[in-house]
Order: sequence, then structure tokens, then C-alpha cells
Amino acid sequence: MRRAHLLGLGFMTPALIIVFLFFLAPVVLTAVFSFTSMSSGTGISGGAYEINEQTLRSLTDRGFPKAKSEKLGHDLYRIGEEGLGAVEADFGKAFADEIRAELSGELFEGRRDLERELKKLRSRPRSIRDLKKAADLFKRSVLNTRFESETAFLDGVGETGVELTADDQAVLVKTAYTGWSWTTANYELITSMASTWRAAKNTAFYVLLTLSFNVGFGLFLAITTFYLPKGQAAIFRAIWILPRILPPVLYVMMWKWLTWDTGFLSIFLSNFGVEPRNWMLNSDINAWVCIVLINGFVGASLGMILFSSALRAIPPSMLAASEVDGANRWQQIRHILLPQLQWPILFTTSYQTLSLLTSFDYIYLSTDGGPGRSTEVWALYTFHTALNNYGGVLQYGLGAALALVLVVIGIAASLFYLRLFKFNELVSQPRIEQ
Amino acid sequence: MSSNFRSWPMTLLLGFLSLPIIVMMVYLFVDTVTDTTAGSLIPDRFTLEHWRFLFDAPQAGRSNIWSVTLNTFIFACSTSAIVVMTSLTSGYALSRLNMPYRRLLLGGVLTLHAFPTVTLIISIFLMLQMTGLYNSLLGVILVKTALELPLGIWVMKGFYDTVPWEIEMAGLTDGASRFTVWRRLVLPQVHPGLAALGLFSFLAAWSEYILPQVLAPDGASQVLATYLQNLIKDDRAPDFNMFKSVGLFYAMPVMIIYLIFNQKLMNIYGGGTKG
Amino acid sequence: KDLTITVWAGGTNDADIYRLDAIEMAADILSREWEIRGEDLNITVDKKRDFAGWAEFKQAVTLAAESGSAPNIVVTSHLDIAPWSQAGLIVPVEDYVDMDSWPLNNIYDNLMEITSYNGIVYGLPQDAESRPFFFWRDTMKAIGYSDEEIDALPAKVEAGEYTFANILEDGKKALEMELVQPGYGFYPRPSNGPDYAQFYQSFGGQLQDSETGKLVLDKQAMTDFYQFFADAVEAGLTRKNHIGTEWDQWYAEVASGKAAMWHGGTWHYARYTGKEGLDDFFGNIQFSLIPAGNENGRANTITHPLAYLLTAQEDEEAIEIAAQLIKIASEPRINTLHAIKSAHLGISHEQSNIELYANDRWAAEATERLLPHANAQPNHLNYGKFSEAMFKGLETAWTGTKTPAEAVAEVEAELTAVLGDDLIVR
Amino acid sequence: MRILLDQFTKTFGATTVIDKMSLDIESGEMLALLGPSGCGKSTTLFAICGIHRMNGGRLLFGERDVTHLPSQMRNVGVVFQNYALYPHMNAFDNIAFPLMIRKMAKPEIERKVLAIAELVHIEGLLKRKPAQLSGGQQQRVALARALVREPDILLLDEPLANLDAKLRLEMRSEIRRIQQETGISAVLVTHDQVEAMSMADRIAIMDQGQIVQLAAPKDMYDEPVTDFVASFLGNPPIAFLQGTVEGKTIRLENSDIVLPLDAQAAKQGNGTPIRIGVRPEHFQPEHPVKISGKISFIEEQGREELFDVTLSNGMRLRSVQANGGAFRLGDEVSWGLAADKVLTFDPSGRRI
Amino acid sequence: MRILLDQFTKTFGATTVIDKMSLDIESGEMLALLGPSGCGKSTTLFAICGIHRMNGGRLLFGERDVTHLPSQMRNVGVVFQNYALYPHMNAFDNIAFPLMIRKMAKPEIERKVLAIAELVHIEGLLKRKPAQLSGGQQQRVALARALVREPDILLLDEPLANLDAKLRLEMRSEIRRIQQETGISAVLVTHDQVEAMSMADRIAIMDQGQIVQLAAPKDMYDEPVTDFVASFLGNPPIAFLQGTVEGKTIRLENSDIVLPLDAQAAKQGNGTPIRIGVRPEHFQPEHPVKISGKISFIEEQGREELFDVTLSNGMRLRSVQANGGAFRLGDEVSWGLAADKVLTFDPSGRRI
Ligand SMILES: Nc1ncnc2c1ncn2[C@@H]1O[C@H](COP(=O)(O)OP(=O)(O)OP(=O)(O)O)[C@@H](O)[C@H]1O
Ligand SMILES: Nc1ncnc2c1ncn2[C@@H]1O[C@H](COP(=O)(O)OP(=O)(O)OP(=O)(O)O)[C@@H](O)[C@H]1O
Ligand SMILES: [Mg+2]
Ligand SMILES: [Mg+2]
Repeated sequence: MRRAHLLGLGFMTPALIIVFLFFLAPVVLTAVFSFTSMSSGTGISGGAYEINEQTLRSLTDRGFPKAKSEKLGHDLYRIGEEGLGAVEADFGKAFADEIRAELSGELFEGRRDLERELKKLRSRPRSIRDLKKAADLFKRSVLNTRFESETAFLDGVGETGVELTADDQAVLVKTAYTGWSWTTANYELITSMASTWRAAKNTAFYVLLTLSFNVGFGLFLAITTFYLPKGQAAIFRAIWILPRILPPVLYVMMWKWLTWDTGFLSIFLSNFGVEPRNWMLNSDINAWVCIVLINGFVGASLGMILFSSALRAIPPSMLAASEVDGANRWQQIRHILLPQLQWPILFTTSYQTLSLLTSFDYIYLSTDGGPGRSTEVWALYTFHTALNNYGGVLQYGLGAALALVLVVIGIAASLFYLRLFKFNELVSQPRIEQ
Repeated sequence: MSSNFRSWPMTLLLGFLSLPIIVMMVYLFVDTVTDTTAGSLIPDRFTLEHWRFLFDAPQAGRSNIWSVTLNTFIFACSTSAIVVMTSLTSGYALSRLNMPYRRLLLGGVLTLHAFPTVTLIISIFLMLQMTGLYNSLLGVILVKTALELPLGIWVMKGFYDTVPWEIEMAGLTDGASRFTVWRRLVLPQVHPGLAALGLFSFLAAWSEYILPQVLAPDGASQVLATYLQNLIKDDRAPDFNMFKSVGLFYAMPVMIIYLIFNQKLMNIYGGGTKG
Repeated sequence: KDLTITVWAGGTNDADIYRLDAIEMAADILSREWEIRGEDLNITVDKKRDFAGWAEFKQAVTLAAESGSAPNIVVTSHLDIAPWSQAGLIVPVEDYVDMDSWPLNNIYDNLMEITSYNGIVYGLPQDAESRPFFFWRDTMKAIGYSDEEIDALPAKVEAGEYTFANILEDGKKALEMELVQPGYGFYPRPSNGPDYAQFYQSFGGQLQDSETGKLVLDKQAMTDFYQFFADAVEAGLTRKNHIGTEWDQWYAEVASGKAAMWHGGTWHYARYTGKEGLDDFFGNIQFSLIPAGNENGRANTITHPLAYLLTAQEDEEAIEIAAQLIKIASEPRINTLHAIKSAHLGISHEQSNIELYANDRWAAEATERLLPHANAQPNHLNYGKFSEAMFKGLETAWTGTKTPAEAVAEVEAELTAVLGDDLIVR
Repeated sequence: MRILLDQFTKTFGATTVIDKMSLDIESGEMLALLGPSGCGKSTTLFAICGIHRMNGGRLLFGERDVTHLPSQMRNVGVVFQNYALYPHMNAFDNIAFPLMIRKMAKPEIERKVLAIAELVHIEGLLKRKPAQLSGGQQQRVALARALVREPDILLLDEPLANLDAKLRLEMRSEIRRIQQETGISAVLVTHDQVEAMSMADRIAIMDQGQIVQLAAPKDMYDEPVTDFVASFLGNPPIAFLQGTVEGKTIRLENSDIVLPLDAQAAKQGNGTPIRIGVRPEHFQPEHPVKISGKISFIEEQGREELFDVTLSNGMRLRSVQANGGAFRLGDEVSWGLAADKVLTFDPSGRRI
Repeated sequence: MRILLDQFTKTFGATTVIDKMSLDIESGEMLALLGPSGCGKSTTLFAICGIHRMNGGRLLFGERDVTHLPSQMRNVGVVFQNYALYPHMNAFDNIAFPLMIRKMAKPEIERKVLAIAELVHIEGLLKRKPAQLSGGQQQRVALARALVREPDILLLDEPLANLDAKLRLEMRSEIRRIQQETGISAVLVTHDQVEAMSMADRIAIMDQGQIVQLAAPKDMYDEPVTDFVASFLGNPPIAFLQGTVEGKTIRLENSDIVLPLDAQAAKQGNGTPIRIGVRPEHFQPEHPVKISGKISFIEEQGREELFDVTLSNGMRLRSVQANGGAFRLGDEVSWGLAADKVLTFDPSGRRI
């Protein structure tokens, strides 16, 4: 390998590591997760095996023999030698002897009852926790016990004396497992749920509308400031770059201040007899207008920067030429400026399409999808599903599947744009051949 | 501009359209130091009490504004520094060096450039957890860096592309190695890009909300974005003017950067807009 | 011995600060106890409550627990017990404290029930509340109710004599007489919450099948429930786009009589009389159970207590001390501080013997009028999904996107898809 | 059409670039504006076509005062230095643009564009975009665009600056031919003296916003009014010798070399410092007034050779000879001046 | 030092730009590479200095094979077309850069830089940044930088392309002087024939990656091996006439005009189509072999005039005359050819 190769790869390494860790690996993980039933109920790292009331009911539903499940459902504590030996080892002979004397051979249904008996003993451990531990040593059932591994679980079940057929065992293990499992259900859900379709529709609507605003208004800003004297142009550009650089939280807060029913608009308009109202959330239409404006201003800033620099690159003599040729301002814009902006417009369009598809901060902070989910876009829907909802049940698996849809769309779109931008022409060969 | 067109109609129109932003900004300043009776737009007395939050001890269960500010600074500065340094080398490699898989890498950067990773946040959480960086500022910094990096690399590549090849060739024939050429001759030519990118990634990190909120909810690594948002969301919270004061405090560095480096910021795509 | 105990509380405002402070007080007591026993215990309580909302809080807890850095104690909805215990994020309280001892043995049994899952006590109730129905007295008077009739309303509601049909009727009257603006006849909560399960119950819906423990979708009840909202919108009582109204705005409006009828929570009392400046609560507002919807249902209210939960930790001793702390924090005196300050209801019998509590008219009346009829939402692994789906369905019917019947059909489809075996459709 | 610039003043902010300049261009004439970079040539052109507003003075086209008329209404055709073709339009559309702006009918436009395209010999290239055209072709498209709407006046701002030598030669004659055929008044801005001399009817030499001399090319070459003009015209450039008047002769500085002066110059008092300028073609072996020196530089230029001859006092004379074959670097030579062609200047640079 | 390119081949991807070209440059010689745009001049330079790797062939500096040596180790000084000065360093640092890279001691660097700065006359400008220097000054800084570390070889890639005519003239002699004083071998790439002829010891004319002719300037001008070379050199350019051999004469196409041929050309069989090339200085009123036509174009060039004479068959001849004063456009003239100087070419363009 040539020296420049090594230098090049060396130069790329930091970026490659970061991109690998926080982009590529997550993409792969997302793909994996999307085929699991992972949620905050199953945990991410894996589950345990446990039989409880809920499991017992499910077992019956799944055709597990009722007799056996009833047996498994008994929470039994028997004072026997085995337990006494353990108590003696852990808590001393005095306690063990006392238990032997008072309770030997007794059977308790549930730990609480045993605990109460133990509490009466004189040589009981002082800590309530130890008392409970001691009680546990007499446990002769598996109900409500968490086993970390399948074998431990089956051993435990075996000790209760419940005989299992292979079928029974399979059902039991499956039902008792609290962790996640592999499934394609997420994708079935996505296609079958009305809410995903609504999110998809919202997304299309949002992207289309905001994009048109971004590009249209960005163009408008770039062109108008282009015609203004230097000083004025600088001031307006400065004003319009603000939405992009102000922190979203603050920026959205200012919008809320503007649109809330006690906000600027309401107060201002009340002078003209308009009822105060929440201009942002008053209706779907208002919400959409706000969303589009909030995001649109931000996007227009970017458009303005890009378009302005493209306009600055137009040789002044070309403008002079068109004026000498008799073009008025509109004709100049139409025939000279706009055609020059073809590439920047295309670039902005593609870049913004993807950004709009996948980012949701501003919606999250402003309407959070409301009113009534009417502004909930796919990315936000994904976020809500996977990480952020009132019920607190975070469906990682479903969320991942939803995210993966976006990833796929994003990559497909990027590839399309790469072609559109004639990527091959962009990668010119280095002119130094070392 | 040319003498053939009048500019005042444009000025009027733009001025009118800019009103929302101007109004927001003006009131952002005014409201932090005044009180206004409900239902009125004209402040009726000057006060500094909305700024109490700077000095009062934080309420129980809330973070101290100064430590939050410090966190935000660390977050923004480190992100900016890492993004800039990484983009500086990667951008150069992609722009100028012969290396295997160059096309692939370049295409990859372009794809990522257009593809924010926010949607992958669950898996990112997992990566952080595996590396033990969840709930730490460092984790958020790295993730934010990864998010900003493609843009950074692309911008820097654009700037490198504008450096004349002849300068490098001259350097080589003058006896310098590729590395020396990069460090001594090429780097000084991409200053504008460096400044713009540094500022932009600083601002981006300074403003970031979702990542810290999800990836570092702990009070110890809270940043101003989450601090402010939590304040706003508190449904029995005090006055709006205090939010604005916190907001203004939060935006202060942004405004300062913006006032001083306005022109530099506009440079961000100076390296060429195609792609 | 030095120990840091971290407590996170969701959805907590300044008024609810005793959720955290109580732990600090408990820590003080506990270390004194140790001192007397001759041991040295120095507990630092690390309190955090600045979360943007419930969603963010739960997300933070879940992820932190996943990564092994969970706080020791979380104060959260009892509904989280099911999923979190299943995932092993939390441990049963009963494994660490003596449930027969003071003050635990004084806590209302039904609350204890609510913080249990699969028969195991996972958390200790932190507070209780209830979600009443409110009437604005002046408006009611203006449409023809006498003071006595208004005073008797709660009883009528309880007896099932005043139902949602009457609400529609009275709302329309108020509207016709222009006592309230359109959309302010009936002014419900603007976001999802347990409140909506109450309406479902009002129309005869049942949330969980007591036999099998499965969730229940009662299509008839659900349709009637949705229909009521569709009717309310139709009649102009309720705004079509009401959902998502800012809470600030909402509070200000109901506390100033802009709405004729609405529903809320017992803790609203603190807000109305506090920030919103409604000095004479009882003179202006009447409250009752949520009325019955029709003959199928009954008047009811839901209590949605928060609970102290213990998270799984490496350090057993830390869990144990945390358990001691929440136990001490459940002392009637300490809990009363929270109850009165935040206008919640008490958790134990003895609280009514504490002057602060007993002298508070609101606490006393609300406890008496509401708590006996209160039930809770089921601790079920998938109840969150059920609740979300139910509310989504309500939204579509409410906003007129779909008819109530269609909305219910969609809910049914979605719930069967998501819950499968765990659902009984009636 | 006649163009009259009367007391034209132009300022950019605080700096006055052109101060009360007057210029009168006759109908059908091609006038070349020649001058060093930054002297105000383009500024003058921009004022004539209305891109810049005038800060003072008047501009008349024929009898019409157009001082305050916007560009769009002046009917001036301009060919810009870099042609300023619209890169996104093909040649046809570029040429058609001024007509389209006037909302002329399609067939009419087509007819006119084809006619003008034929005139500048680009009939076959109309479908191409500017990027696909060579410099010379682009130049012709620009010319066609300027001519197509039959302007009253044609302005050319360094139209040949970007072309290589061969193409330049062709283009010169092409432009001149078209201008003469259409009989339009034209102003040609250039910094190339050969171009100015070969194309224009008259040349105006500008310096620092002022016209220094306005004359026909040959007159200007032979009779420059200042040393600035003399040094500006001629390739290889004129060589200057410094000296003082001694009777009817000039004694070169630091030397004994004495050269005869013409009558006019000889009128200066003895001891007056003066400069004489000798063009390379007037310093040849066969000329009468001999002067000796050493050949210090030889440059082969194909059909001719250029010699630098350094005199004993270090001054240099330049000579260009078609068949100088025999001379070598370092040779001592004694070549002659064509004394009657020598130009004399006073210390301020004015021609005597 | 002698430079030997042996069978040099260069391909870019699929296209072969230079195919097995050989070139031998003598020690101390300045060789000009002349050719149309895209013929491979820069490519050849880049191969010599090691910026491009060679796809075939060898490169020797003196006796040393440097084919695979990286740029950094070749010790070649290069002056690029746009000078490629380091814009962030002042002139001194620019010149000092190659020495600094070698970790030369500070005082030593200073001494060397000052010496070379003096050589190129920029002692006073060393503190300035490139942006504050004029084109000519930049050029000298670039030259100084290339020379300061005493390279074995100096490569100049169109070093004068960006300068205006006057400065160019000065710079030519300057570069030549320095090259001769330092006695370094140099390769000059240019597309300007005057530049090549005036500066170089020998000229190599390239076309499509091949060397067409390699000779001293005068020889090349007088004895071009192809019509391509003939047309490439000379300003105004040579004019070609098409015709067929008739005994010892050529009959021009579509006419009765018959001109004598030299012995060599006359050997071609009757009826063979050939072309003759006539340089403008060989078509003059006083030359013997008269040929008549009409003056179709006159261009005033200061000290000379250029005439186009169109013959009866439409072909054109060019003449340049110092004192052509009397002739007018449209005059019928009968001027003469210097028959012995006329060049004849076969149809493939080869010189006969
Ligand atoms: N917009 C402007 N603002 C300030 N000064 C200007 C402006 N345009 C031109 N100038 C100055 O006016 C003077 C004349 O400029 P102009 O372009 O007319 O020169 P020019 O003769 O065309 O030169 P060149 O041959 O270099 O094109 C120059 O000194 C230039 O710096
Ligand atoms: N990197 C490259 N990839 C492909 N083709 C190239 C590359 N560099 C040069 N060429 C081609 O090689 C040929 C020779 O190029 P070169 O730059 O040597 O020409 P040149 O003689 O210097 O021309 P000019 O006078 O225009 O500078 C040209 O046809 C050019 O298109
Ligand atoms: Mg100019
Ligand atoms: Mg080249």
C-alpha cells in the first residue's frame, strides 16, 4: 500500500470509528430489534423465568394441564429438616432450634403467615430482611420466584414434584419467560394499524408542505436580499438566520408566546375584537400552519444561505447584460436568477426532504403531535412508540421497526439523490498520484 | 446593485414579513426586565426579579443553573472541537488523498450527511449502555458528534476542494511530505471553513434537546435545553417572563457568537453547494 | 456508613415537593434510629423531579434501569408496577419491610391492593386522589337549579339520577342562554389520563375481567362513551379541537367559570385556590362523582395513586435502607404534609385524626364523598396500550374523523392485534 | 447615431473615478477607448449603457438626452469582456433573449436570429449551450445578441481579452466587418494597443479618468502628445533617452553622446532637461545618425529579431530587424537613428 | 543536469494521453515545450517532477534513474502557471519554505533567501504577502522559491500566461537571464510561440502526446517538418495555398495561377495535390514572383500594416509591411513571392 493510502486511511479513522459506533452499529441493532417483541415490560438485556398469577392464567389458556398448574400455583412453606439445616447455617443454631421446637412439620400457605409465626420467636434475627430470608429457606414451591436461567427454573419446578411432559415443559418455559422473543409481529402491526397510516399521511403532508415553504421562502429571501443595498441585505439575512441558530427549545417557546391564548397574537388581535384563542392548537389547520411556519422558517434560513451564495456567484456582467437587453426585474429573476439556482434548489430539496422525514424536534416541542394526533408524523410516532408515551409502556421492538422503515426510505432516497447529483462527476480523481 | 431597479418595495415587504421574528426578539429582551399586566403588550415597570433564578438556590429536585450552564458549555465546546478535528482530517482525505474505497466512503458520507440519526436513538442508547456512556455527558457528546460529523466532513471537503492543487504540488516539489503539505500549506487555506464549521457545530450542540433528554436524563449532566424545557412544561410554574429570562440567558452565547461571527456563519457552505 | 439514596419523582410540581422531601425527613429519622442503636448512618438524599413530563420521566427511569443506573426510589403511577416488575426493574417492597408493622398496617387496604401485582406488594402508596366532576354553581343556578338542588347534586349523581344525559341537557341550556361560550358547556381534560376510563365505566364498561385478569373491551360501553363526546361536540358543548389545549389555559378557564361543567382531580383544588386565585372554592364550585352514563353504568371515580417503588440494585443493603425510608415516609404525619399541601387525599386511616388533615375542608369532604366509590385502573402488563388505544379512539370520534362505531371498530382491531390473548371483547 | 458625453462625472462613494470628461463619438464611427487598467474605461461604458448612473454631466444619443433613462430603454447593444452569455440557454435563446423580452412574435424572432447568426457565421451552432462553444464562437454569440435588436449603439468591453492570438486576429476583422456593414456607432474598450489601432477609426487614450489624446491610429502612433501615449502604443515599446539640450543637440545624461534635435525641440533653452523617444523601427543599422553600444539581449521572434543595445551610459535602445542574422550577443555595434522620427518630450512628459 | 525521458507513457484511466514519448534535454539547456491546448505539455512536466506517476518508460536525471522516486526527493524546482504561492506566508517565508522543510539553520536560510531575492530583484518586497504583490512580482517570488534550494532542474509551466503584454516582455528576458546565470537545465511549457522562440535554446513542438519536431527556434521557423509546425510558429500566421503539381510548377486550385516550385517539390509526379505555405514577410511588393489579387483587409499595427490579399480563386495571402502607406482597401495589387522561402507540403501535411 502506498504512503498516501495509509495517510488517507489514518485521516479517516476517527470519523470511521465514530460513525461506526453511533451510526452503523445502531442501524444494524435497529434492524435486529425490529424483529423482537422488546418493550419496557420485557427489558432489553434479557429476561428471567417466573411463575405468578398471570403466568398461571396464561398457562391454562395455552392448554397446560390444570392440575399441574394448580400445583405450581401453590405457595407452600414447609418446616422441614432441609430448611432448618439452612437456617442453622445462616442464622445460628438457636433460631433453628426454636423453629424446630415450635413449628416443626407445619405447612404455610404464603410467606406472610410464616413470617408472622417466626416474628413471635425470641431468637429471630433482628432485621426484617433476614427474617424474610429465613422464611424463604422453607419455601417448597416456585410461585413468584425469579429464576435467572432456564435450567435453574426447571430444577426449581422439578423440586416441587410436578411431572412435566416435553410439551408441558415447552409451554411452561415459554410462558414463564419474562424477556423478549423473536417475532415479525411488528411489521404486521405496522401494516395493519390505522395509526401508522395516519402517521404516514401526516408525514407526506408535512414534508411536502414544509419543503415547499422552505424552498419557496428561502428563494424569496435570497432574491429579495440580493436586490437590496448591502447594509439592508445584511440586516435581513441576519434576522432570518436567527431561526436556524436559536436553540429549538427557546425558538419554540417564543412561538408559543406568540400564539398562546394569553400570547401576543391574541392580545394584539383583541384590540380588533378578535376573541383570544390558542392560535397554535385551536384547530388542525392552525396547528399545521404553525408547524409549517416553525419548521419552515428554520429551513428557509438554510435555503437563504445556500441560495444567496449561489446568487453571489452570478457574474455581475450577466445581470448587466440582461438589463441592457431590456429585462425588467421579474424577467431578470425568471430568466437569469432562477435558472442559476437550479442546483442549489435541487440540493436543498433533497437535503431537506431527508431532514424533514427524520427529525421531529420542533413538532415534539411545539404541538407534540396534537391536537388529537393530527400533526403526529412518522418520526415522532416512532419516538412516542419507542420512548415517549403517557402510558409508559415503551415498545422498543415496534419502535425499531418503525425507525427501520425510515432508515430504508432514507437510504433509498440518498441513493436516488446520489444518482441525481451525478455522484461520479463529483469524485474527481486526486491530481497528485502518490 | 444596479441602478435600474428600486429597492424600497423590497425593503418594505421584507420588513413586514420579518415582523414575527422581530416581535419575538424584541419581546424576548423587553419581557425579561419588565412586568406587564395580563392582556396588555406594553410593559409597565422595570424589574430584575425575573433574573432571580441566577442567584437563588435551586428548588429541591431541580438543578443549579450554573452547573447546567457549565455542562452545556462542555457539551458544545467538546462537540465542536471533535467535529472540527475529525472533519479536518477526513475532509482532506476524501478531497485529496488517493486511498482505497474513496468513492465508497465519499458516497457514505453523502448519504449520512442527508440522514440524521435521531430515529436510531433506541439503538444508540444501547450502544451507549454497552460502552458505559449512558447518562454521561461524554456519551451525548459522542452521539452529537456522530450526528454532526457527516455535515462537517462534507463542508470541509468542499473547502478543501477550493484550495488550488498547485499549492500542494508546489509543496511536494519543495520537498515537503503529504502530511507537512496538509499541515503547513493546506490547513491555513481552509480557515473560513474551519471557523464556520466550528461555530455551527458549537451552536448545534448548544441547542440540542432530544439527545441530552433521552441519553443523559440525570441531573448531573443536564444541559440548558432540557433545563428550560422542563421549566416550561411545569404546569404550575411561575411567570412566562422568567422562562424568557432563562431563555435569554440560554441564548446569550448564541447571540454573541452570532453578532460577532455573523459573516463567518454565512460561509458554512462556502466550499460549494453542489452535493 | 455513608449512603446516597436517589429519588426521582415524575409529574411533580412545587406543591408536590413532599414526595421528595418526605424521603429526606425519613432519612433524618432513620439515621437517628441507627444512632440510638449505636450505628452510624449518614444518608444523602439525591432528589430529582425536573422532567418535562410523565413520558420523559418514565423514559428516563426505564432507560436508566436498563443501564443499571436507576435511582433507588421512584415515585410513579401504580400502573408502572406491572411492566416494571415483569422486566425486573423493581423489587417487591414486601421483601424488605414488615408489612404488619406501623405505619404500613394502617394504610387503606384497597390502596395496598392497587400497589400490588400478582398478589405481591411492590410499592407503597404515596398519595391518593380521586377524579371528581365539577359544576360551576352560578351557571347551574342561572339555568334553573336552586342552591338546595345544587347542594343535593352529588347525592343525585351517586344515586344515578343525574346522568350524562342531564349533562348534555344542562350544557345545552347554558349554551342557549349564552352563559358560556360555545365549547364551554362541558370542558373535559385536554389530554389522556385515567379520567377517560371513568367515562367508560360510567357507561358500564369494565376494565379488567376479575376471573381471568384479562383486559376487557366492552364495545357497547365504549360506543356509548364515544357517542357522548360526539354528541357533546355536535351540540357545541365541547370544542372539536379541545384536545391539546394548554393546561395553563385550561386551569385559568375552569377556575374562572368560563366552563359550566368539567372534570378534574382532587389536586385541582390546590391550583384553583392557589395560582388561579379562586378564593371561595365551595361557594363557586360543586363537585361529585363522575355521573353514570346510562342505565348500564354507575357513578364512579378512579383513584390513581402514585407509589413509592424500589428499583433493583446491586447493593442489597441500599434497597433495604430505601425500603425503610419509604416506610417511614408513609407515616401519617409526614404523608399529611403532602396531602394537604398538594390537595391530595391521605393514604391511611389515622390521617383523619391528624388535625392538619381533619381541619382541611377539602380533604375531609372529598375523602368522604369520593373515596368510598373509587376504584383504580388494573395493574396489567398491557393496560398502557389499552389506555392509549382507548384514548386514540376517543380522539377520532371526538374530532369527527370517524363515527363512534367506526372508532370502536378501529380500537377493537388495534387492540386485538396488539394484545391478542390478553383481551376479552364483549 | 452620435454619442455625446458632456462633462461626465462618476464617483464611487468618496472617490471620484471620472471627473468632467467629455467625449464625442460620431455616427457610424468605431472609437477605441484605450488605457491602463483602472483608468475608467469600463466605467465610461457602463455609464453609456445605463448600468451605472452618472453623478454629473449629460449623455446625448443623437439629439436625445438619455442621462436618466434606464438601461432597458436605451437600446444599446453591449458585448461584455467575458461575454456574459446566459449559461443555461443555448446560443439561439441567448441571441433571442432581447427580442423575447420585447415580446416579439416567435416567427419574427426566429427570422431575425437566423439572419444575425448567418452574419456572424454561427448558423450551425445555435443548438449548443455556451459551455460547448469555443471562445471565438461564444464571442460571436455575444456579438449577435448585442446586434440582433438593431441597437443604436454598440459597446464592446474588451471583447477579445480572453482569446488566443490566432482567434483574436480573426475576431478583430470579423467585428470590424460587421460594424462597418451595419453602420452602427461603436465604442471598443481594450487594453491592447494593437487591437485598438487595427480596429478603430479613432482612438481615445484614457488615463486616470481623463482622455489624454483622441486621434486616428496612425496619427496617434506618429504624433503622440505625451510620453505616456508614446509608450502606450507600439510593440516592442518605444525606448526613452534622458538628456539636456545643448544648442541644436541633446547630450545624453552621464555620457558624451550627442544627438541632433529637430527644430522645435532645439528651441528649448540650453541645459533644459528633455527626453527623446526612439521606436525600435527607427533604430536600425542603415539609418544615418550613428550611435554605438553593445548588444545586451537578443530575442528571436520568428520573422524578426529584437535587440537591446546598451549605450555607454547604461541607457538602452531597442531595435527590431527582420534579418539581423549576423549579430551576436555582446557584439559592439554602431547603428543609426532616423533622426526625423525621434520624438522629444519635456520633463513633464509633454511632447515638444 | 541532463534529463532523459525514455519511452514515457501516461494514461488516465482508459485514455492514453502520452504514448512512448522520448525526450532528451541537455545539461544547462532551456527547452520549450510548445503545443496546442491538451496536447500533454503539463502532463510531461508533472511526470518529470513526480506529481504524476509514469505508466511506462524511464526518467533519468543525469545517470540516476528517478522513475519511482517521490516528488519530495527529486530536487526539481517548479514554477506553476498561477505561481501557487502560499497565500498565508509572506514572500520571504514562501521562498524559505523549501529550505525550512530541509531543516536548514535559520541564519543559513536567511542568507540564501536574501541572495536569491537579490538575483530576482525583490529584496524590498520580502515582507509582503502574495496578495500585495503585482503579477510580475509574484512571478519572481515563485521563481526564487523554485531556485533557492539549487534544484537540479527547473520546470516552468506557462509562467507568463497571466501577465499583460508589457510585463510579459520584461519577464521573458528576466527568466532567461536567471536561467543562464545559474546554468540550470530548464523546461518551459507555453502555448505562446513568441515566448518559446524568444526564450528557449531548443523548442519541442508537441501534438497529441507526441513530439512533432525538436529544433532550435530559428531552424524550426525556417524549416518546419509539417504544416502543423509551420502554422504554429509565426505571427501573423503563415498562409496556405492549395494546388497540384504541374511539372516544376504548382497550379492553384480553381485558377490559372501557376507558381514555380523548388527542386525537391518538383520531383512529385504531375497532378499530385500539394500545399504551399507563404509567410507574410515573404509576400512583399518587391519580391520577384508576382501574383495579383485584391486587398481585402488592412490592419494598422503601429509600426507595420497587415494586408490580406484575396486571389482570383478566393484564396488569401497575408503580407506585413512596414511602410505600406500607399495601399487602400480594395486596391488591385500585384505583389511578389520570395519563391525560395516558400514551404511545400504533401497532402498529409509532411514537408516536401
Ligand atoms: N463599484 C466600485 N466601487 C468603487 N470603485 C470602483 C467601483 N468600480 C470601479 N471602481 C474603481 O474605478 C476605477 C475605474 O474602474 P474601471 O472598471 O472603469 O476600470 P477599467 O479602465 O475598465 O480597468 P480594466 O482595464 O482593469 O478593466 C478603478 O480604479 C476601480 O477601482
Ligand atoms: N486527471 C486527468 N484525467 C483524465 N484526463 C486528463 C487528466 N489530466 C489531463 N488529462 C488529459 O490529458 C491531456 C493532456 O493534458 P495536459 O494538461 O497535459 O495538456 P496541456 O498540454 O498542458 O494543455 P494546456 O495548454 O491546456 O494546459 C488532455 O487531453 C487532458 O484532457
Ligand atoms: Mg474594465
Ligand atoms: Mg497545461
